[in-house]
Amino acid sequence: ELKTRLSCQENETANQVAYLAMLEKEICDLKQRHINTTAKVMEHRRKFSELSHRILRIIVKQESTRKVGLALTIDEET
Amino acid sequence: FTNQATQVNAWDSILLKNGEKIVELNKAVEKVKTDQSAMEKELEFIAAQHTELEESIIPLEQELSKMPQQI
Amino acid sequence: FTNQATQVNAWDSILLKNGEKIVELNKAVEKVKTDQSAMEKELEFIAAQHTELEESIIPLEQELSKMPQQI
Repeated sequence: ELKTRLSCQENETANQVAYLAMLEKEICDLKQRHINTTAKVMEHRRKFSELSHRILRIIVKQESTRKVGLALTIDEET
Repeated sequence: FTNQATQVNAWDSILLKNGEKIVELNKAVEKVKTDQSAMEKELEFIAAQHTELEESIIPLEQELSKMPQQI
Repeated sequence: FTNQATQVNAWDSILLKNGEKIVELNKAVEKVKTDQSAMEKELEFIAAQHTELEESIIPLEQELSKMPQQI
């Protein structure tokens, strides 16, 4: 009876070892995915600041253009 | 013999406990995987939004680049 | 008997290693979870910033759509 239990335990241990190895690999994959995600986030931050900068340039330019436009209208009226 | 039986019982209890811990660990890993996938989707969404935003900025820039020459 | 003792020791060491592995993997999962939470916050931040930026170009687009009529 002890022998049967021992062989059962042996099987279970082998299963656990295999399962743990699988989990370890999955965690390793997750770490890699996280690294990739972090890189993408960095890229988004860069892209975001580029877009903000471009929008700011548009706002500044539009603002000055609008003022010129207004001045001209008044000029034309008088 | 009794000693051996005690030993086998002890192992049983260790195996059982480890088994439970592995099940829990597996659940945690599955949860992390699901969350990771959700974040990856979100990142794709953000990338799409950026492209969209950029596409709407380009005509504005083009229009404005013409302006000073018109005045 | 010596052989059996060696067997018992080997067995014990495997069980011990498994236990250690479980602890190690648990820590690794916790670390991944922490990293993930930080990333989620970052994504929320990016999304909020994005909405703000998107809203800032709406008046620009409206203004520019009026311009050709002014000239």
